[in-house]
Amino acid sequence: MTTDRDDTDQPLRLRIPEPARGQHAPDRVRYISAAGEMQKPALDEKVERVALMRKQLVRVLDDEGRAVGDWAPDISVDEKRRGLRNMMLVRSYDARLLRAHRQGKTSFYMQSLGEEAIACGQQQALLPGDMHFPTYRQQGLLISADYPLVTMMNQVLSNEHDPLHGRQLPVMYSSKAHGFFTISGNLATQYIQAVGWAMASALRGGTEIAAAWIGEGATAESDFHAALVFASTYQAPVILNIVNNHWAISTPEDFARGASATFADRGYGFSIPAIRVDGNDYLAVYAASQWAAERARKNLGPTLIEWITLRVGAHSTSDDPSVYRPPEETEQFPLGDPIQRLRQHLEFLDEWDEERHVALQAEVDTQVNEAFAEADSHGSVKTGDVGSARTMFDDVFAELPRHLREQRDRVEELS
Amino acid sequence: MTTDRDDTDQPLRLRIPEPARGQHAPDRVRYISAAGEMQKPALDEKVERVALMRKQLVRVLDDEGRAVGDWAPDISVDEKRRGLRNMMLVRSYDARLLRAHRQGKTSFYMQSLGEEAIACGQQQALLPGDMHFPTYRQQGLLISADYPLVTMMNQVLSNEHDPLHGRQLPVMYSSKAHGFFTISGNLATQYIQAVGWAMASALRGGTEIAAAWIGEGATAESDFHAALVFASTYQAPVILNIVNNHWAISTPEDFARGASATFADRGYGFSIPAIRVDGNDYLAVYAASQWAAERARKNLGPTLIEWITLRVGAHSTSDDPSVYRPPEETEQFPLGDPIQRLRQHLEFLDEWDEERHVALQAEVDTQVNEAFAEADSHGSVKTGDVGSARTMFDDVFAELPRHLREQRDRVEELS
Amino acid sequence: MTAMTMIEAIRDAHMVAMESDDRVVVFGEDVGYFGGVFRCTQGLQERFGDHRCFDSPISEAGIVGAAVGMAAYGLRPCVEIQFADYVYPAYDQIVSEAARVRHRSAGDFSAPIVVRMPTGGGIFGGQTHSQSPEALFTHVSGLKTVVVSNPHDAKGLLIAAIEDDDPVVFLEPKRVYNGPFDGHHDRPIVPWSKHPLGDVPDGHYSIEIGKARVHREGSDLTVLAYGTLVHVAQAAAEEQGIDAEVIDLRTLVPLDVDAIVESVEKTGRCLVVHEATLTSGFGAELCAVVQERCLFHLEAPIRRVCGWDTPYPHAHEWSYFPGPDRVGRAMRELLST
Amino acid sequence: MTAMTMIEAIRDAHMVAMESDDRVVVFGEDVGYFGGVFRCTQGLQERFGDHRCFDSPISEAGIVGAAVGMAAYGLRPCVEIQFADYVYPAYDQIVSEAARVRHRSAGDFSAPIVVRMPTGGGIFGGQTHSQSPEALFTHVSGLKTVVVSNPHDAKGLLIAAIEDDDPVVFLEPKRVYNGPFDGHHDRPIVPWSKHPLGDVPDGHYSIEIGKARVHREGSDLTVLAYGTLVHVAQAAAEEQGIDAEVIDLRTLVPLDVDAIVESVEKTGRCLVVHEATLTSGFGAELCAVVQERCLFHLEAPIRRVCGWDTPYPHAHEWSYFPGPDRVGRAMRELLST
Ligand SMILES: Cc1ncc(C[n+]2csc(CCOP(=O)(O)OP(=O)(O)O)c2C)c(N)n1
Ligand SMILES: Cc1ncc(C[n+]2csc(CCOP(=O)(O)OP(=O)(O)O)c2C)c(N)n1
Ligand SMILES: [Mg+2]
Ligand SMILES: [Mg+2]
Repeated sequence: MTTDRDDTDQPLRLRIPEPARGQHAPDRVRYISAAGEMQKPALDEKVERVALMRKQLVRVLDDEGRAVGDWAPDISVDEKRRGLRNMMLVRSYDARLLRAHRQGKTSFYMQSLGEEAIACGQQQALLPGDMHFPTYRQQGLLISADYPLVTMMNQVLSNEHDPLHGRQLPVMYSSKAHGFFTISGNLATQYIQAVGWAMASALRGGTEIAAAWIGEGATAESDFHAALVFASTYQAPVILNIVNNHWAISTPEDFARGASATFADRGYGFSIPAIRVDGNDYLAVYAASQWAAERARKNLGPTLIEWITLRVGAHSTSDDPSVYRPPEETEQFPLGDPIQRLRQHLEFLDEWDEERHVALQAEVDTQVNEAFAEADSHGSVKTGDVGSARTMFDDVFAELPRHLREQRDRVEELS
Repeated sequence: MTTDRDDTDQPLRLRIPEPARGQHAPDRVRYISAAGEMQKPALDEKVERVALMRKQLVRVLDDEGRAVGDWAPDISVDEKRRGLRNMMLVRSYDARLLRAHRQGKTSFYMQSLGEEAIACGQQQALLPGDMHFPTYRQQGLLISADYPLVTMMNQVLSNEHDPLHGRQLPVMYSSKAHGFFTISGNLATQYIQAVGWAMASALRGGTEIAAAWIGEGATAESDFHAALVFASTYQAPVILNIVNNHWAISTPEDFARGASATFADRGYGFSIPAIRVDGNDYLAVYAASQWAAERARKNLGPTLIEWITLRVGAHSTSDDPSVYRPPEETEQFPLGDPIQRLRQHLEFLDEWDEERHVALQAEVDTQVNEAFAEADSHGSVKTGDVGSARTMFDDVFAELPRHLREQRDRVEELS
Repeated sequence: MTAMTMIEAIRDAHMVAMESDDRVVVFGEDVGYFGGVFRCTQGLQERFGDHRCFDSPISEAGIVGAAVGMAAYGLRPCVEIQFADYVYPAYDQIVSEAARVRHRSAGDFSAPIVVRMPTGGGIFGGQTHSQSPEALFTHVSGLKTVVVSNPHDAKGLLIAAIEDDDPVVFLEPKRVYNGPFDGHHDRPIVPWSKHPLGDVPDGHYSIEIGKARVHREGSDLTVLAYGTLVHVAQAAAEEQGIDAEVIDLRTLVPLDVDAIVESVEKTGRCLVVHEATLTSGFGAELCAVVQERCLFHLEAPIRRVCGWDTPYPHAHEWSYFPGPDRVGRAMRELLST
Repeated sequence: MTAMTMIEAIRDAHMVAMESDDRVVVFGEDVGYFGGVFRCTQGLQERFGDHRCFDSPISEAGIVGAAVGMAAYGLRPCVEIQFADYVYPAYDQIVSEAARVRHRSAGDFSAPIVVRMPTGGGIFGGQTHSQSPEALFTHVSGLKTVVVSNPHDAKGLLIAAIEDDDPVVFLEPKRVYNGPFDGHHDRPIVPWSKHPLGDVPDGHYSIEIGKARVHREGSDLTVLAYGTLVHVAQAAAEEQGIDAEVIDLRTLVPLDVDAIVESVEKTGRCLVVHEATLTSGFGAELCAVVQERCLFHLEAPIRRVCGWDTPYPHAHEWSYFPGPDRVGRAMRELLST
C-alpha cells in the first residue's frame, strides 16, 4: 500500500440525480430520430452493429401521418383500424374505471393513458399460444386479445363474478387462455419468469415465445438482472420489453438509468440486441415487436426493446403527481398521442375520417358502458357483493389440507 | 393478435453452454492484446471511447520481461521488489496452509494460486483508509497490507488466538484497520456494500474510496446488479473488480457471461468505464488499479475492471477438479505465472537474479514457517484449542440481551 | 406535547435524529423529493439537503446493501422499504449481512441501520400491500424487531432504533398511521388527535427497545398483542365486558418476557393475537414462551387469533383480519374453558 | 431393495421421476456436468441429456424465478440450491411467486416446483454452510416444507414432491447424507449400509407428504423431531434409558397433527428439538399446537432443545449443535418435572 494521502485530495461528493419538477425541461426524451431514419437490421445482424442504434429511436409515422422507412410494417388497413379500435377501447375502458373509482365503486385503479400503443401493438404482432408476463399497465394486451371487458371489470370491482374471487387488487388480471400471466404486485419478479417460460418452450422444442414486461423504474430490481443473465446465457426466445414512461411513482427515470444514455444500453451489457422505439407510434410498435418475435421464433435469442412513452396520468388512484411533476409535461412531450397519430395516418391514407372516428368513439364507449353496466350489476367490493369468504381457502394448495379446512370451518362459524 | 402460427415454424432449442472439459480448448482466454498495445485513456475520457477497448487486454510486460506502452506504471524498483515479495509470500502462505489442511490441522482452506498479482498489485495502488470488500480469494490484500501472517493463520486454525473467536470458516478474515471488510460466505453481497461505503465517503465529503471484489461466476448474482445500478446512478467512488479466473467451482465462465464477449461489457450496460486487464501481469494490475483509483479520487465515478487470470488450483479443499477440468489447462494458459513474469522483468532490468530469488524464497518460506509454528502452537479447531464457547454469544448484539445471557448460562451448565 | 398522527410522529423522529447526529442519512424509493408514499419523510430533503435524504432506485436489495456499507463507513442509515411486502428482495442483505456483520467480524464492523416499513392490512391493499412479515425477522439472530402501535411510541422507538448500535427492523402498521384503528372498519375513522397516545412529546426522547407496555390493565386474561391488534384487543375487551389485560409488546426481539410472565401468572389465561398468518407466526413463539414459563398457572390452553394461513385477500379482507368479533369470541371461549 | 446412502437415494429419486415424466427438468449451480457439489444429481445429464439436466449461472433468484416460469409453461422443475444458507436471494421468488401463483390466479396458473437444498450443520461449515431455515418457509402459505432424515424417506418423499402439484421446499440435512449421524461427532461414522432405513426400494414409490413416522415407540415422553435430530433423539433416549417416543415429522407443512396429538396424549410429556435457532423456529409452532390441543394432558411444560440464538459457529459447532447430551439432559429434566 502506498502510504500517504495527497494533501491536495479533493473531498468527494455524491451525484444525486435531480428531481424532475422544476429542474429538468419537461420534455425529457433523449435522442429522437426522425421517422424513417433508422435502418432495419437483418434478424441475425451482429449485436455490435445493432448496438450502433442505441441512441436512435425507431419511428415510422412522420408528422404528416405518413409511414416511412425500413421499419414501416406490412399490415393491412383493416389491421391498422383494428389497432386504432383497440387503443380507443383501452382508453375508454380506463376512463370508465377511473370514474368508477371516483364513484366509490372500486378500491383502486391504474390506467395506461398515453401508453396504449405499446401493449396493443405488441399483442397484434404475437400469436395465440405465446405468453406475456405483464406489469399492471398492460391492460391493452388483454383487450387486444379480446378478453371480455366485463370479466376485466368484474376483477376490478372484485365482485362475485371476478374470476379471481376478489383475491387480487384491482387490475391484477390473469388469463392463461389469453396468454396473460397472473400479475404480481412485486415488481420485476415476472421478468425472469418470462425467461424461464421461454426456456421451457425451447427445452421442449415448442414454437411459442414469451414476452416480459417491466417499467423503466423497476429495471433497478435485481430480478431484471437474473432475467438478462439467463436470457443471454441460454439464448431464450423472449422479448424483453422495458416501458420507459419516464416515471416511477415520483421518481424520474434518471434514478434507475444512472449514467447510461438509454435503457436499451442494459441489453448491450449482455450482448442482447436492444433497440429504442417510439412507443407512441403504433406502427413502430408493431414492427419492432414483430422483428423481435421473429428473432425469437427463428431461435436467434432474446431482444430487448425500450419503449419511449409518457405516463400521462397519475401512477395510480393512490397518487397525486402535482407535488412532483412539471405541469406542462404532457403538452411538451414530443411523441404526441398514440391514438391521434394512428388516426392521422389512416386519414392520410384516406381510410379514415372525422365521421368514422366519432362513430367508432361512440361504439367503443357504448361497448365499455354496457360492459360496465353488466359488471356493476354484480356489485363490487364496496357494496359487499364479494362471494363467499370460503373461497379464500381454495387454491392455496391444489387440495385443501387439514389446517386450512379447519380454518375455513372457523370462518363459517363466525359468519 | 395475428391468429395463425406458421406451419413452417421450426421447433425452438435452447443453447446450453458446453462444459469446459473436453469441449473447449483448454486455453480459453478471449481477445489477447500484445503488451503495450493498448492506449491509456485520460481519466475523464468519454465512456464510449473507453468502450472501444472492451475486447482488448491491458498488458504491460512483454515476453522478454520489458515493461512497454502507455500503461507501464511509474514505480520504483523497490516497489516492484516489494510486489514480488508479497506475491511470493502469498504463495508460500497458501502452500503452507494447504499442507496444514492435509495434515488435518484445519477444516478447510482456499488458495489463490496463480491469481496473486491481482490482490497484491491493487493493494499497492491504494491508500490506507480505503476499504476493500473482498471475496475469499484476496488474501493478497491482507498480506500486502502487512497484516500479521500469524493472525491470519490463527483465524484459519480457529484457535484461541483467532481474532474472530473461531466463529468464521477459515479464510473469512476481517480487519478494518487494514481496510479489509469482513468476508461473507454469501456470494456478491459485498459488492453493493462496497458501493454503499463509497457513497458514504462521498456523502461525507471524505477522500477514501472503496474497492469491490467478485468472481466472474458470482456476477450472475443479483447483488451485482444492485451495485452497478447504485454506482452508476450516484457515481460512487468505487473500483468494481471482477476476477475472471475462468471457473466457478465446476462451472466455466460461459454460464455467467452468457453471450457477452467479456465481463467488462457489463459495465457498458451502465456507462461505467470498464477495462480488461492481464491479471497475471503485476505492472498492469498496478497501473489499472491506480488509474481506477485516481478516477474515483477525482470524483469521476466508478470503474469496472475485469481481471483475466486462471484458478490454477481446486476451488477449495472440498473440491476435486479432475472430474470437470481439462488437465492441460494450466500449461496452456497464455498469460503465464505472475511471479515468474515479475521476476523476469526485474531480471531484465538487472535488478534481480537467481541467487537473490532463491534467497528471497527461503526468506518468505521461513517467515511463513515461523508464523505457522507460532500459530500452530496455539492449537486449532482440530485439537480442540478453541477458546470458550461463551464467546459464541458475544457480538450477536452490541450488548448481550437477556435471552442470550440465559442461553449462555445454559451452555456453561452443560460443559 | 403536540398532537400528531403516527406519520407526523415518525417524521418528527427523523427530524430529531437527523438534527442531533449528522451521521444519520435517510433514503429509499420516493422518500427524497416527494417525502415517501405515506409521507413519513416529507420535508427532510428540504431541511437537510439531498446528501442527507435522497431518492433511490427501486431496488430493496440495493437500498439495504448500500445501507450496510454506509454503516460500515460510520454512518447511521435509516432506510424505508415502501411496503413490508416488498422487503423480500432485501431479505438476504438483512439476514445474511446486516444481522451478521458484527458477530462474524467479532465487533470489528457493525451495521447500525434501521429498516423501516409500513406493514399490515386493512386498507384494501390485496396480498402485496398487506403482509405482516415480522416473524421472518424474529427468527434471525442479530436483528431487533420493533412494531409500533401509536404516535407516542413510534417517535420514541424510532429515535431509539436510529441510536441503537445494531440493525433494527422497524414495522409501522399502516392502518394506524392516521388513527387508533380498532378493527371496526364499518365505523367512522377516529383520528389520533382524539387519543392520548396521539400526544407526542416535543424534541428528543426515546423508549427502550425491549420493553413492553401495559396498554390496558385487567385481571381476567392476558392478551399479547402488538401493532394494530393492540387497539382491536382493547375494543374486544370493552365490547365483551371482559377485564382483559392488553400488553403491547412493542419489541418482539428482544422480548420483554418479564412483563408477559407477570401478567399471565396474574390472569392465568392468555390470548395471542396478530395479523400475520397463524402458522409459524410470532404468536407461536409467544405460546412457546408462555407455556414454558407459566404452564402451571395456565387454566386453559393459550389461544391464538391470527390471520388465516392464506394470502391476504382483497375483497375478503375483513374475513381475514382478526377483528374485534373474532378476538372477542376467543376471549369468551378462553374464559369458559 | 438396494442399500443406498441418502445421496444415492436422492439421485435415484431423480432418475425415477425423470424417467416416468419427461416434463421433469433439473438444474442449478454445478448440478449438470459435475452432478452437484454433493453429487446428488450425478449421472442425470449423461443419461437424460443437457435439455433435462443442466448447469445454471450462480443466481438463486434466477434459478427459482426461471423454474416458476417453466412450471407455468407446464414443466416440473426440480432445482437445487447449493446450500440452504444461499436460498435467501431466491426468497422473494419462493414466497411472493411460487407460493402465490395458484391462489392469485385462482388456479389459472400453478407452480409445481421442487426446491431442494442441503441444510443443517455438523460439517464444520461455519455460519454459511450450516443453517436450517425451514421455519422461514413454514410461515408462508402455499408452500409445503419437507425435511428428510434417511435414504428410504428421501427417495419416497422426493418422488412425491416432484409429483406434487404445489411448490415444495425440500430440505436435506447434509450431515445425514452418508450415515445416520446421532450427534456423537467424536465417534466413528456409521454408514447407511448398516441401518435399516438405508434399504431403499427399487423403482417408483412415494411417501405421502403430510404424514409423520414414528421412528421409535415409547411411553415416557414424546420427542418431536425431523432431519438429523431424529437420530440424535434416538441416541439420547437409548443412552439415558428413557422410553421416549421419537416422531419423525418428515413434513412440517402440512403437519401431521394427529400423529403428534396421539403420542403426546399417550406420554403426557413433550420435547421439541431442532438445529435451527430457538426463537421463532418451527419448534415454537410445535409448542403452540401441542399446548393448544393437549394442554390438559401435559404433565410438564413442553421443552425445546434447539440451536442457540446465535449464528452457527465454526469452532464451537458442537457447543451449538443440540447433541445427545443436551437432548438427554432435557429428557431427564422433563421426566423429573
Ligand atoms: C418489489 C417492489 N418494490 C416496490 C414496489 C412499489 N411500487 C409499485 S409501482 C412502483 C413504481 C414502478 O415504476 P415503473 O417500473 O417505472 O413502472 P410504471 O409505474 O411507470 O409503469 C413502485 C416503486 C413494488 N410494487 N414492488
Ligand atoms: C449466494 C451463494 N450461492 C452459492 C454459493 C456457493 N459457492 C461458493 S463459491 C462458488 C463459486 C464462485 O465462483 P466465482 O465467483 O467465479 O469465484 P472463484 O471461486 O472463482 O474465485 C459457489 C457457487 C455461495 N457461497 N453463495
Ligand atoms: Mg415508469
Ligand atoms: Mg471464478
